[in-house]
Order: sequence, then C-alpha cells, then structure tokens
Amino acid sequence: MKPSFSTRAVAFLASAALLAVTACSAGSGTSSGSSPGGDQNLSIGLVAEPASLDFTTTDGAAIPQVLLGNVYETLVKQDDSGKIVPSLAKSWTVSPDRKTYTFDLVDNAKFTNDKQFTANDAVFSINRVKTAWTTSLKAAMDVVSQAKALSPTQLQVTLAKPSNDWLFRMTTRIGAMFSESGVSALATAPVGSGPFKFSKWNRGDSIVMVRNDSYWGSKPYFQQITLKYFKDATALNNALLTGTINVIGTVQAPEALSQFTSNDKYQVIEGTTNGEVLLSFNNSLPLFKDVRTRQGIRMAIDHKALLDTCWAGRGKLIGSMVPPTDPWYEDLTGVAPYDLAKAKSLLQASGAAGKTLRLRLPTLPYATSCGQVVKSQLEQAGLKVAIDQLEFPAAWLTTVFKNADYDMSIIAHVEPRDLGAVFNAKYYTRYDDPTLQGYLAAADSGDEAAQVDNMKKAARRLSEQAAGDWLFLLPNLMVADKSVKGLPTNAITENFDLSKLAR
Amino acid sequence: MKRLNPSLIAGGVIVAVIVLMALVSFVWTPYDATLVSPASRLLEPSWSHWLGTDKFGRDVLSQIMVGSRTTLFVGVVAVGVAAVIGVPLGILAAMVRRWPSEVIMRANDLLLAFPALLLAIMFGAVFGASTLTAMVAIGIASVPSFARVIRSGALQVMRTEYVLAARAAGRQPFPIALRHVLPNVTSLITVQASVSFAIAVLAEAALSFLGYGTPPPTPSWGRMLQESQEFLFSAPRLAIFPGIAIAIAVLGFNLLGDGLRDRFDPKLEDRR
Amino acid sequence: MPEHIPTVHDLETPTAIRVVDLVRDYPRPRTSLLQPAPVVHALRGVSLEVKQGERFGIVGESGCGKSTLLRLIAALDRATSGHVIVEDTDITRLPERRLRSLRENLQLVFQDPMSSLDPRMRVRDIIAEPLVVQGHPASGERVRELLEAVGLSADAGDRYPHQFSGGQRQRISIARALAPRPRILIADEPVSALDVSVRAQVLNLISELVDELNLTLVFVSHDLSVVKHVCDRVAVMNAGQIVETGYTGDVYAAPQHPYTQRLVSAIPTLQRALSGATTADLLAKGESA
Amino acid sequence: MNDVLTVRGLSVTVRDTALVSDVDLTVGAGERVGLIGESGSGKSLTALSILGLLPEDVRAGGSVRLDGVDHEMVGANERRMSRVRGRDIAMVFQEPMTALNPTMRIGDQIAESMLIHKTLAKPAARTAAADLLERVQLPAETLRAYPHQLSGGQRQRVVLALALANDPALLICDEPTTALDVTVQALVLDLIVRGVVDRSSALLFITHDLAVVATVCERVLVMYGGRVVEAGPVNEVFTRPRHRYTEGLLAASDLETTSRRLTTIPGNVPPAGRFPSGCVFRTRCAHATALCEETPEWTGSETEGFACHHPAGVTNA
Amino acid sequence: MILRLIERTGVFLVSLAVSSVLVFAFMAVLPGDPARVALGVNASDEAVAELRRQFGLDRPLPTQYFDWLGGLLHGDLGTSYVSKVAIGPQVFDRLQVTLWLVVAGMIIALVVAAPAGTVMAARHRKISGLALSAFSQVGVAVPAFLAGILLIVVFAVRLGWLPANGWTPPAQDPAMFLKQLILPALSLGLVQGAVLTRYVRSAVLEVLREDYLRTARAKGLRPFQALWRHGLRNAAVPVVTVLGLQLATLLIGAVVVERVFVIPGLGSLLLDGVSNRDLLLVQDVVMVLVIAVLLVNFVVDLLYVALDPRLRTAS
Repeated sequence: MKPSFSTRAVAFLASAALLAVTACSAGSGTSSGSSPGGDQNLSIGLVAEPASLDFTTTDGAAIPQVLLGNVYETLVKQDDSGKIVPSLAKSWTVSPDRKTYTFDLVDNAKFTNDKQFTANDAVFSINRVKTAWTTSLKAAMDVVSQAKALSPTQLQVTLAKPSNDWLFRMTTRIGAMFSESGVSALATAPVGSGPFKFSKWNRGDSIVMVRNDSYWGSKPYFQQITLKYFKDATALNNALLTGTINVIGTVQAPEALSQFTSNDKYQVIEGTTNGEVLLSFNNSLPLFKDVRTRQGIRMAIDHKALLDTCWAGRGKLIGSMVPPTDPWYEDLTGVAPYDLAKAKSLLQASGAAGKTLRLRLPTLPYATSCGQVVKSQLEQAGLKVAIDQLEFPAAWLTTVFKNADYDMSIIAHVEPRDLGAVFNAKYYTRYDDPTLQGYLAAADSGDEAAQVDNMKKAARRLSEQAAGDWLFLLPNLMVADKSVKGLPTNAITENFDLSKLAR
Repeated sequence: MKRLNPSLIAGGVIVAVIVLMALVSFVWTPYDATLVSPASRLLEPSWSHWLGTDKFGRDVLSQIMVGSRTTLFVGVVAVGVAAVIGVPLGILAAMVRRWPSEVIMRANDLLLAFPALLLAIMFGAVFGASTLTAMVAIGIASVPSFARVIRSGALQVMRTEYVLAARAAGRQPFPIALRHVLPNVTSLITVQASVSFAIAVLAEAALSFLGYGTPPPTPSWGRMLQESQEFLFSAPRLAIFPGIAIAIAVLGFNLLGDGLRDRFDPKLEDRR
Repeated sequence: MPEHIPTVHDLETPTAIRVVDLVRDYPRPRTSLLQPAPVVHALRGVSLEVKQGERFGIVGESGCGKSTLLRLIAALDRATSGHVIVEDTDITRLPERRLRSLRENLQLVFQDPMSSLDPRMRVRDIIAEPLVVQGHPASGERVRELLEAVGLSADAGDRYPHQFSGGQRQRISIARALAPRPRILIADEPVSALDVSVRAQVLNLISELVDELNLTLVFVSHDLSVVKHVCDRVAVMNAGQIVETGYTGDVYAAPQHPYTQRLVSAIPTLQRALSGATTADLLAKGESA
Repeated sequence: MNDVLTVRGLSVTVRDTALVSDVDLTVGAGERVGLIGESGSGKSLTALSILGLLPEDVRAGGSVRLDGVDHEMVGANERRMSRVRGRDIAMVFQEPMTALNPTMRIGDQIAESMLIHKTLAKPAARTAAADLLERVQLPAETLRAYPHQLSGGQRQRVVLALALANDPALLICDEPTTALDVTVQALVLDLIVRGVVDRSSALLFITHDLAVVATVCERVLVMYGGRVVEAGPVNEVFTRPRHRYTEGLLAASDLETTSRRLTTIPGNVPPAGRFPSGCVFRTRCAHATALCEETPEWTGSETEGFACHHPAGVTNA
Repeated sequence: MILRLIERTGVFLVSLAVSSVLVFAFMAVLPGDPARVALGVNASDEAVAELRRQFGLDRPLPTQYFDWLGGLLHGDLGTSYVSKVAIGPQVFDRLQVTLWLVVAGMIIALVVAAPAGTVMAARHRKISGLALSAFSQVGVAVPAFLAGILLIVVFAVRLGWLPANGWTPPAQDPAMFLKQLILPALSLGLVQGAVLTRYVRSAVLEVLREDYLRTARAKGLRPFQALWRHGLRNAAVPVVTVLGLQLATLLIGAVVVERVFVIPGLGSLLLDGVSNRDLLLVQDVVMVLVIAVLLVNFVVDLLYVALDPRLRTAS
C-alpha cells in the first residue's frame, strides 16, 4: 500500500479500534485559574496503554491521548465545537490562493528543556514530519512545499495546493511542536512546551504527569495526574468503586454503568466522540458491487435494537460517516431505515440471499458484542453469516486491513474527519467511487462554505450508496468522583486535555 | 472384590449428566441458544426462562446446554491429543534401551517447561485463536504428564514375568506393547484422561477470559462467564450459572479420576 | 576356570544346554560424568552342561546371578562374552527372528504366580499365546488338553488369572510353558512363593510332567532342600560363579566348597531341630551378613 | 514361671468377616513360643492385635493381658498402648527393606526407641544404640548410615536392635527371616534367640517354616483358617501330630522322602475369611465326615491339645 | 554428590540450549512482520525495509539466533521493535512482580495444603477428613480468575477492606504493597492450595501405608507423632515435585490473576507482546519463563537430594 492516497492523510489506524478517548479542549466544568491548591493529585483510569512515548515512529491512539496538548502543543487546536482556535499560534492568515499560511506565534512559550519556543522550532517540527516520522500519518504533511521562519515569532507555510484539511491536521499529532534540541529520546523522555511534564512510566501500570510550573499559559489545577491502564473493563470499574482511581476515562462496559448512576458519589458524563462504529463491506467483491446487497444489509439492521443490545443504548445513531460535532453534520438515519421486508427483497434481488458471508471481527468488546447482533439480524433477512474472530491488532490488521481478506467487519473509526480516508479504493473498504472523490476534492480546495457544502454531499452519497453501515457513534462515557470538574463532554480530538481538570 | 466408591459414583453421575445434556441439546433446547432477541434481554429467571436471559436476550439455560458440547469437545480434543502422543511415547520410553529412553524423557521434561497457557497463547498467535488451536495446545502441554505416568506404568508391566514369558514365547516388541503393555496401562490412561479433562475445561475458561478461547457465537461456558463480567452487580446470575457449570464439570471429572484411581490402585484398598 | 566345567556323566547322552565361560556385566547408572559407569558383574565366567532328559538344579542366594544365567539361556538377554549352546545351536548372538526353534523348544515357568500371568487375558488366551506366536493353530482342544494335564478343569480357560489361587496360577503357568511341546523346561523358583501344602502338589506335577514328556529340566531355587528333592545334579552359584557342581545327594551330604558347606549347614531342617539342633548350630561353619 | 502374655478368646473381624476366632495363647517369661500357619491362617493378625496395630477397619475382640500392664489391651486407647509398645512389647516385622525410615540415620532410629520411653537421655541413648548395634554384630559406623546403605540382613538386625532397645518383656517376630537368604537367616535367627535368652524375654515367633520354628522355639501353636488347631511342645507336635492338618503339613513339607512323589494335601488354602464353617480344614481333609460341620471342641490343656473330630494317632471308626 | 551436581547442571544447560533454539524457531514462524506492525499497515515498503535493517531482521536466521543468544548471555535482551526501549530492565521488573505474586501464592497454598492434606490423609475415613476432602475438590474446580473476581466483589467492593486491584512496589510503599498483594495472592494460593492439598493427601496416604511407620508405632510413637517424625519428610519428596511443577505453571498461569487484579507482571507483558507482535519481547519473555521453569526443576532436583539420602550416593 502506498504511503498516501490523496492529499488527505490517512488518519485512521490501529488507533481507531483502540477506542481512544479523545477529549476536546473546552471542558464542561469551570476550570481553575493559575493558582489553585495545587498539591492535589488525581488518578485517571484508561484502557489502552501506549507501547512507546514516541508517536513519530509508533502508531496508535494511546500516545497522543496522553502527550498531545498536555506535553506537546500544536500551533492551532480544536475547541469543543470542532472549531479551529489559536494555541501556540496567536493568529494566522491565509493567502487568497489558499496556499500560503502565515502564523504569528506566542513569544513566551518555553520547552521543558528550558529552550524558548521559536518559529525555527516550528519549521524544524514541520520538516521533521517528512524526514524522521515513520508512521503513515506523516502523509498529511506531504502537501507542504515549504515552511520558513520569517522572524522568531512568525512562521510561513506554503502548500503545494489548497487544502482545508491541512490546517485541521495541524491540530492533531502531526502539528505537535518539538524543540530542536529535545528529540533525542522521544520514546522515553518527551520534551514539550505544554502544561504538563512527563514524569514517570511504570510500564504495564501507569504514567505519571506533573504540572509544568513554568508553563506560559494558565497553569493546571492538579500537581500530579496519574494515568492508570486497565485491560479489563470490570477492573476499571472496581478501581473507581474502591477509590484507586478518581476518573474512568473510557467506560468499556456500558452495562455496568448502573452501579454508578445509582450512586450519588459519582458523576456520569455522556457525550459524543469521533468513533463511528462501522460495519464495513469489502466493496471489491462482486456481491458487494451490487448496491442492492449493501442497501439490503443496511435495512436489515435494526440499529436501535442493536445499540440497546450491544452497547446498553449508549451512543448515537448516525446515518453516515459524520459525527454531530463536524460542521457538515446532517441526520441521515432516515436514508436506509430498518425494513426487514424490503431488506429481504433487496437481498433476494441481488442474489445475496442464502449466501454465507464472513464477518471477521477484531477481538474488541464492542465488535464481539455487535457482531453477534448483526449476525442474528442478517440471518433473519435471509443471509448466512459466519463469525471469525481475529486477534487485534496484529491478525486483524494483516488479514482484514492490509489484505482485505474479508466480506464484512466491524470496527470503530475514531480519527477525526476520516470520511475520505475510509471510503477509498485503496483502503480496506475498497470503495471506488469517482463521484465521492469529486466532492471530497472540491471540499478540500474550496473555501469554508464550499467545504461544508461538498462534505454534506459526500456524506449523503455514502449513505445512499450504502458504502458501509454505520451501526452507531461511540459515546464519550466517563465516570468520575462527584468532585472532579473540567471533564470534557465530547471527545472529538486525539488528546485528553488534563489541564482543565480541577476539583 | 472391586467396590464402587462414592467418588466414582458421584463423578460418573456428573459426567453422565453433562454428556446427556450435550446429546439432548442436539435435538432440543428450550430456545435457540444463539438467537439474539433484543426484546427479551436481561430477563430474570422465570417459568419461561428458567435461568433468565443474557444481554442479547439469549436463553441462559439453552446456552448452558449447548455449551456443554463445547466443554466436552474441549476435553476430548485436549485429552485426545495428549493421549495419542503421550501414551505411545510413554510406552516407547519404557520399552527401549536406557539411552533412547533417557532422550525421550528429557525431551518430555523440556516440553514441561512450556506451560499450557503459554503454549495456547503462542498457538493462538500463530494459527489464530479458536477452541481447536487452544485445545491442541493444551493437549500438547498435557503430553508430558501422560508420558510420565504411562512410562512408569509400562515399566512396571515390562518388569512382570508375563512379559518375560511372552518374550520367551517369541513375541516381538510391538505385539507385546499392544497385547500386554497397553491393556495393563489402560487404567492409568483412564485416570490420567479424566484428570486432564478437568484441566482442559479449566484452561478453556481461563483462555476465554483472556480472549483466546472459544470465539462467538459458539456458546461456551468460559465465554459466558467472560461476557457476564459487566453484569456482576446488576445481574450476577449471568456469572453464577456458567461458573457453577464449570465448577461442577471440573468436579465431576476430578471425582471420576479419583474414583477410578481408588478403584484401580490395589494399594488403596488393602483387602481383596 | 577349568575346574568348574562339569564332569560329563554320560558321554552317550546328547547335550541339551551347554554354557561356556559366560560373562554378563551390567552398567549401573553413572554416578559421575568423569568416571566410567560402575559395572555390576552379574556373571563372571560360568560354564555348565545339561544333558538331555536330565534334571539339573541351580542353587544360590539372591544376587548370585542365577536369574541372569537363566535369561541368557532363554535368550532374553545378551551376554557380554561367552556362549550359550542349546541343542547344538549357539544362540548367544542370534537375532530374535532366528530364535524360533529355541522359542519352541525351551520354555519357562516363573516364580511369582501373581505377576507371571497377564491379568487382562483369559486363561485360555494365556495358554494359547506361545502357540499363536509360533503360528500354530491355537485350538480349543489343545488348550483343554493342557489344562487337564496340569489338573485344572476345562472351564478354567474362560476365567481370568485373579480368579485362581497361587497354586492354580502356577499350574496355568506350567500349562502355558508346555503348550508348544518344548523339550526343555526351565523353572525359576517355581514354588518359593507357594504355601507348603500347595508346594508339594506343584513339585509333584512338575516331576510327573518331566517324566511323562521326557523333558530336560533346569530348576532354579534358593532352597537346596527343594532342589535336592527334584534334581539329579546341582550347580551351586555364588557371586556370579559356579562354585560347585555335582550329584545333589553328594553335594548335600558332603559339600566341598566352603560356601556350599556354609549354605548346607545354615538350612534348618526338622530332623536336625528335633534332634536338638539350635540356631547356633546353623552357624557352625562361620557366618556372613 | 509367670505368664508374660495371656490371650483369651481373641477374635479379629473385618466388617462382618471373621479372620481370627477364639485364639487362646499364653507365653511365659523366657519362653519361646512358635505360631505356625500358611497364608490366610491369621497368624500375623494375631500378632498385630496383641500390639494394637491392626489396620483401621479391622476390629479385635476378646482379651489380651500383659504382665506388668494393668489394663486390658484389646480396645485400649492409643495413649496407653503407645506406652506399652516398644517398652513392654516389641516387634520385628517380615520385610526388612521397608521397615526403616529411609530418610533417618540408623543411630537416630535406634536411639528414638529409648528417647520415646524416656528410658535414657540423649547422650546415653546414643551410646546405648552403639552398644545395641554391637550386640547384633554391626560395626559402630552403622550409626551414621542410612538404611539404603545396608543389606537386607543388616537392616533386619537393626530392626532387631531397636526392638530390643528397651529390654521388652515380650518380643514378637513376624516371619523375620522369610525375606532373607538362608545364610543370613541363620545369623538373624541366632541373634533373636540370643537376644531373648539374654534378657529372659518371652518370644512369640511367627512363621510358616516348620524347620525354623522347630529350631527356634520350645512350644508351638498351629493355626489354620484363623483358628488354633493344635498346640504343644515342638517335639510332641512335630513327631506325633494329632490334628489332621498338622499331619498333612508335616508330610507335605517332608522333602527328605526317598519317594519321588511328595505327600500332598489336596486343594488350596482358601483366601482369608473364606474358610468353611465347622472344622476349618474339613474341605481338604481326607478324614472329614458330616460331624466336621460342627466346630470341634478343644481337647487337652491350653498349652497342649488340639481341635479335631478325627485326630491322628487314634484308631477311628 | 558434587559430581551429581555437575551432572544435573550439565542437563540443565543442555535443556537451556535446546529450548532457546525451540523458542527462537517458534518466533520465526509467527505470522506478522514485526517491522510492519510497528510502523502501521500503511507504512511504505521502504520504511519497513529500513526498520528491518535497523533491527537486523534482514539477516539470516542463524545469525539472528546467535546474536540473540549472545545478548542473552550478557544479560542484554535487546531493544523492543515496538517501544524502542531496552527489554531487559522491563522483563526484570515484571519478573519481580510476578515472582512476588507467585511466591506469596505458593506460601499461602503450602500453608493451606500441608496441614489440610495431612489431616485429610490421617482421617481419610472419618467425617472431618471427608469434609476437608470435599472442600478441596470444590476448590480445585473453581477457575482462579473466578475466585479472584469473587474475592474482589466481597472484600474490595462490598466490604471495602482491601484495594480491588493495582500494584505498588514494596520499596515504594510496603503497607500498600501488602494490601494489594493479599487478594491476588489469596486467589492464586487458595486454588493452588486446593490442588496441592490433594497431592499432600495422597503422599501422606502413601506414607501411612509404609512399613517404617508401623515400625515407628511399634516403638511406641503415637500415630500423629509417628507421622510427624517419620512420615512428613518422606511425604515431602513427591510434594516437592508437584510444588516445582506448580511454581513453573504459575509463572505464566498467574497471567489470568494479573489480568483480574491489574498487576503488571510477566504474563501480561507477554500477552501485550503477542498482540503487538513485539516479537523480540515475546521471545525474551518466553525464554525467561523457560529459564525460570528449568531453574525450578533444577532446584527441585537438588531438593530431592537434600530430602532423600538414597539419592546422594548409591553407597
């Protein structure tokens, strides 16, 4: 597979299914200012432990979840509503041809190695993506033709062609700003300019972050935050129940929520994420080339019942590859409503009825759970479904993702704005649709209004063509001690913003 | 005089009930064990669902009935693999000269260094997680204990005068192994098989818990237990029923093994 | 050791078994890597000759090598050096497949009536085994005949060994040995595990059969009195060697070798005891541990 | 001569099967009494019930009294019995290879018998142990040896040494030489006899070997099928047997006979507990009549007599 | 005795060598290119090739094997393909955690099993013995993780006496370390204890039938005294074998309990390694486990000699 299949970055990766909690920067609670009783500690329970601290060479959602925004900062970031707002860049301008971006940088940011943050660091960081990064995400930077420092606080980036997506990608890990002299041991000793400093990593157990007392912005409330990792959802719940942790960052067992909702010691936060749980089709197979098969399958699934059964009714039903936090969101759940009779006749017509389809599931809780419901529902519509479980990530990535040796699969795509990346001839969905590609190209190069308009068309096209079935949108479910404030309602970015947390 | 002992009776009855349950499940279960029905999810035990339903609305009793098939399959595969490799190996080690025998037993000890769970996980990684691969691994891991037990039994048989008599009559080694050694170690094989069966059932549960066991939707007690975890507080029965089923099955096979051992081992019963 | 070569009492009679300078060493498990494995010298050069139709006894205490000697004669073990010649065939180095005639002509009866019969086989199959192996038809007729010859009823064939007493089991053992119509019968301590009242029965049976079937008998025992009753000639073994050979009456009445003398004097007998012999008298010729 | 051991009406049963019935037995001080019988005759069970060491589900009835012990020993509790065992009664068992603890040095095992009964303190017990070993003609180094370093005969001598450690009033030997070679047997038998003679202890010697019992003992009791069928001085019983079983046994063990054919007792010894009712020997006895279905009365005194309806040496109708 | 030691050591070393080849060979056939997994599926072929070169995965297998083995001998376990950090210290830390857990579990098992098994054997026909026996049968039948979950529900969640999970190194906070150790050690120890009890029972039963125990009682020892002084050491021989085997099994078997109690032990490291296809890490962990098992067997062998004088020298 080639490193890039369009100007657009292939955002999705293993991370997708790891169910990263990606938190938005603006919290729902009130955030403390700069001088709270800062000797307080907080412990947060999470699910996926990073394998390394270096997201330039190691994939996965777990690393940016911890480091981005907390240790590393970006020039621009997303707010709760998905809007791009300043961070290390105070402001920026775009040239009329939409190819040149000029950023004005803050002048008081300092890395934890005591070096001042300057435009040279920004140039270094942007160029380093192309040269030193090894993960597939680096492709998002391919569109940059030149980055240069106009002054210590002014940066100019020139793109090869207009791209709305590039600026958005700069809010993700790609946009992380490194110190020129601080990249020697990224895997173990990250150096950033953010509100927290990496302190200690007890592998297999926890990562400890401490407040960066020389942070240029408003300082976090907590002196020390421990991120504890739990592979087992029940263990995570027990840890909160017995006071080992204060916050469950991602509820992996929604059925078990009742024990917290019924107890007034705890608060439960429910919002949305970017995680579209996709029932993917291998569109390169003859059977799936027939739109009736795809539509039949979509209509055979009772999404409400499915959500109730496999994720305790938590989450949102969506009709396409767009979460409600994206500007071009429309409710498309009505495009292919549950209609068993119609589903049967469509499947009959396409010749799919009676055929056996391989549903190859990654070994992840929601996939295992939803897979059984999907099987049962599709079988009522006249299909036969054989479930295969593939060990995640290694086996699933090789078999389904890389070799596309599958008929259907279920996985959550948690990368932001990943519609174009997922529905693509070269991606494992093998969805080759020039019309769709046309809309996407127009969206990327046009102005904001054109972008929103074209993205809406793209989303509708996907839904009508039934390129996949969007089972539901994973909810952002958190449980915390009642006293913890500043937890994000929605989780739509790559990082979990720790700086807003308070008591 | 060989008398039936309580262990043997209890173990035999439990195992018979499980086998019966598995057989019945082929022709009849109260409900389709794999049918997802959102309308009837998480029902308490009642007259229509004796043991209630799970989060998919599947009937727990039906799943336990069908799950007994998995349990038996698990044991049969693991014990089968272990016996098919271990028994000939043990007999061979008892019959060949000292050096080859030493080599066989050393190799056997080496296999002992790879615990069952480790093998199962590694096999799962290579061949993909499935009940079959896991159980083949468990079976292979059980080979050393089979080989050891059978070897010591076979050595005893080889020292008897009836083997000497057979050799004096001109019997070749292979027929001796088949006609004299094998029949006289069958009691050991049965005991060992019974014990290994119990171990395999436990191993399947542990592997299911780790996600290397029986994949869905095949009903398995181990996976039922694993799936029940998030309901430990809201519906503990979902964990209790398969947990009890596993414990009883293991108990049954262990009791059967103990009972058979007591029955076969003349030392335990001092009187004839 | 030329003095140990038995005197041939009758040159006319053909030799049934001839053993020449037989040595058997067993390596013991090594106790160290540096030194060679220690060796047990089970037989240190044994020579003897058994004539056809003779009743030959071998006497010795445990560990003297008599069982090893028997196994070598029956080709159940390999000699370290020396020769075993059975009916003019040197069987010492013959491969198993060429031992067919030995397997037919020479049969054994063992000591332990518990362990000498396969508990999982019916008596009928046990007795027929040597026949089946040799490729003879194992007719029910022959089995019945054999059972009858050893004084068991014909229905005994349907039962399993554990349903018989020690004496009866030894009879079954004898029937099995006789099945292929051997010319040589080797009995290894056949009565030492039996009760006295039953011992007499089995000894009588062996005697009768040997006479009737004209067998050569090699009878091994630790009990000189039993050997004296059964055998014409006896070889006394000690520490892997034959220390004395002779007619049983002579050896018993006038032992020549010091070991034999000690052995003979140590045997308590009723007559001696009733005529006032005490335990001290058993030790008359010195003691050993 | 006072009686060291007095057994009256001893019976041994397992569940409902009688293995030993109605055994009367007296051993006087310094007296050597033999108990002879074939397998299943109940002779070993008799010995074990005197010591109170029967297997768990085997029960003894009747009475066993020991001179110097003021309580009935049948059914006595463990505490009382353990005080008697090893001090007043000692026992040598049949199998020397397994009778000693393989993980304990010989010296410690011998000394233990004295330490348990506090007859001697530790250092003295050690010296006494060396002394005892010398008495059974074993070198002093044996003290530090482990059982596996000794031969069967040596081990049996160790067992004898520890049995004699506390100068017991009664020594019971249960087939002590059956597992030994003849030459070794001679030595062990001599040591046993000397051991009891030196201490004027009573000896109850159990064996199946007529010649051995005749050599060792003065008086003998013949057991068959769990009953004493005949008793008397060795010379008397072995030259003029009265019970038909004794008679048959003597004939069958006579290997000195010039005839090629030995005299036999027909049939087999039944397994323990499967002997016929009435006279236990009647199924194998050539002289048995319908009368023998009744248990024969004991004829004669306790030390000399028999239980037979058709005794030998009497012209019978 | 010393020669025997040398011989046992020789066997131990040969076993190590053979198993290292086995482990390496097994890893070599594991599907999934570690470099590609580390880089993500969309990585370019050039980048994958580069990483393979960097890790030395492009060299012939024998070279890779001897390099790895050489590293092992120097205590260098290499650098993880995925996390790019040295594996050695990680494995060492995790091994320590697992060892604490396993040893604590074994101690509990032994403390439970030795008296219970002995009583069961000594009173095997009495009600108390039978009751204990039945109890241990049930103990054997309960999966360890289920026991763990039940313990958590009762002692941590409902009663709140102990933490539900987690791990604190003893040096950091001994009190917390002990608190967190109790429940996992119990769930491991009780189940293993139940298994061990059955072996103790049969070993003691075996010993109870031995002649020397009768000799001891004939000396005047009471039944329990006789068992205590003469029986237990002899019964220990078969029990030590089982203990060794259990210890070996537990090193990896503890992974389930590690999962339930969220303990960063060797087992969970292995599971992570397998799912991340961190090949070298898996290879190292498996090798360390195998070494540990062989080492335990070796020690058990030596223990036999200490326990049973018959094995010291054949006179």
